Amino acid sequence: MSAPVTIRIQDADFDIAKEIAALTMGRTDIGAVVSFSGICRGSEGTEKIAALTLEHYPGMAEAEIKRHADEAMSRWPLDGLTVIHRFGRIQPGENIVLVVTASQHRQAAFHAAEFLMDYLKTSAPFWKREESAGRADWVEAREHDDAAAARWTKS
Amino acid sequence: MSAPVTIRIQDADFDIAKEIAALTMGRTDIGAVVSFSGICRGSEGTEKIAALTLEHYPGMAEAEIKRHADEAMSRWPLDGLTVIHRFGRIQPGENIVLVVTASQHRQAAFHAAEFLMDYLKTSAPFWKREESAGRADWVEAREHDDAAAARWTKS
Amino acid sequence: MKLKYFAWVRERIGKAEETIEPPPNVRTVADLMAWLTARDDAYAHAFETPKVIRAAIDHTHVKADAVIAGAREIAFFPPMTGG
Amino acid sequence: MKLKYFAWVRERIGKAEETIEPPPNVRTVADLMAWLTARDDAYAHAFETPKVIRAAIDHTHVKADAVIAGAREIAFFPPMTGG
Repeated sequence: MSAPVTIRIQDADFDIAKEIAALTMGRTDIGAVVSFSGICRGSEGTEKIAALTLEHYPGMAEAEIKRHADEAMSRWPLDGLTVIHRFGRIQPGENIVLVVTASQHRQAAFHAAEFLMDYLKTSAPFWKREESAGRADWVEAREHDDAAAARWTKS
Repeated sequence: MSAPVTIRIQDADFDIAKEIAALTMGRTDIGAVVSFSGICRGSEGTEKIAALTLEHYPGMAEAEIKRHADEAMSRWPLDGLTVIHRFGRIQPGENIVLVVTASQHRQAAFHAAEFLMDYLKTSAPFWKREESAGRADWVEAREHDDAAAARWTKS
Repeated sequence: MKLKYFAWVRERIGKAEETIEPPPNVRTVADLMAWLTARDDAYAHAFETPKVIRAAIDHTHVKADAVIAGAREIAFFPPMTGG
Repeated sequence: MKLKYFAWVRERIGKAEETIEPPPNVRTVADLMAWLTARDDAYAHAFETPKVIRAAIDHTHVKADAVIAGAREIAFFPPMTGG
């Protein structure tokens, strides 16, 4: 049986427990499940944030995440993975992104989730605009995130 | 405000969504939540497992997990963490252990969760007995887990 | 071929997509940016710092020296900030 | 002082805890294991490979050379397999 890979780009919120259950329910071969959820923060440094708006490139977003999901499946012994990325307007405290990985081995589950998050940050075609104090500015990419993604590059 | 640390040793199952919500509800300063759940597998190599029984050392189990939780809080900028470890008889597909970490930064949340799991495996006083084909054998510690925990030792 | 623009590239150009037929001497993604830049100030503003602009051909990230022949859809956008 | 045993150490010794008063020449955790081993076969079986036995004094992991003076509770157990 090939392991289930689920990728969804949606404006609706997601339910972490339901997504974990979807990967593990009725199975007794999975020993480790890691979930990462990214949440909209209410401030960035000293600046208050009223909301984020996430723009994405439909079609490419799914394709790009699928490429990295397939790479994760080939690099680690995974029994399933789920990636959900929201778009549209998102308020502080709301979910933005979810990655769930399931494996027999905890390190595979951890590493695959971290790998997928690092790539989502730097290569999935999404762009955040922050609303704060009446302004709306596009968030700038951070070198820090590029360095995190570069860790996974095979030399 | 000091970040909430919750440690529970219990025979009852836990609810991952409820534990994540308990860390994040009403807060807008958390950007990243990582959960790890360890699940009882139905086989170990070629051997079928009917159930696990987890014995623990009451008092020391809490103290030892607390020490590592405090160390995680001092090593990474965490906004909260929860560790729940079950004891008693656990069947394949059932939860054994949960670690949830919350932070402004995804890498802090990932690394702290991985650190805590590595230490739970090697230094929290719990012992697994596997029931299989009418036998019940104590699980042997794995060098692999010791090596994983040793990664975190400051030199 | 169809062009698509996202985030502040889209805002500066003033549209989300358009269909264009560049001349044959426009061979690469970099050529295409230069050719658009020469058309009017909106493109010039969007592409004023070419090295920060990312491009994709048919949903795959490409570098500025990628050849555009055969592309159905080319997209230009700033560095990504999802996740 | 109180002694506690867990997992197969407990099973081999045949009890989960007991209260003992070792003589003054029993100074360390290793001395205590040797002293118990000399008492009867059950302890000898539990402690037959001393280097795999882990110990804790008052809920803190200790090595075999740890001094037991002042300890309220000493526990012996196999390597841990939780998580």
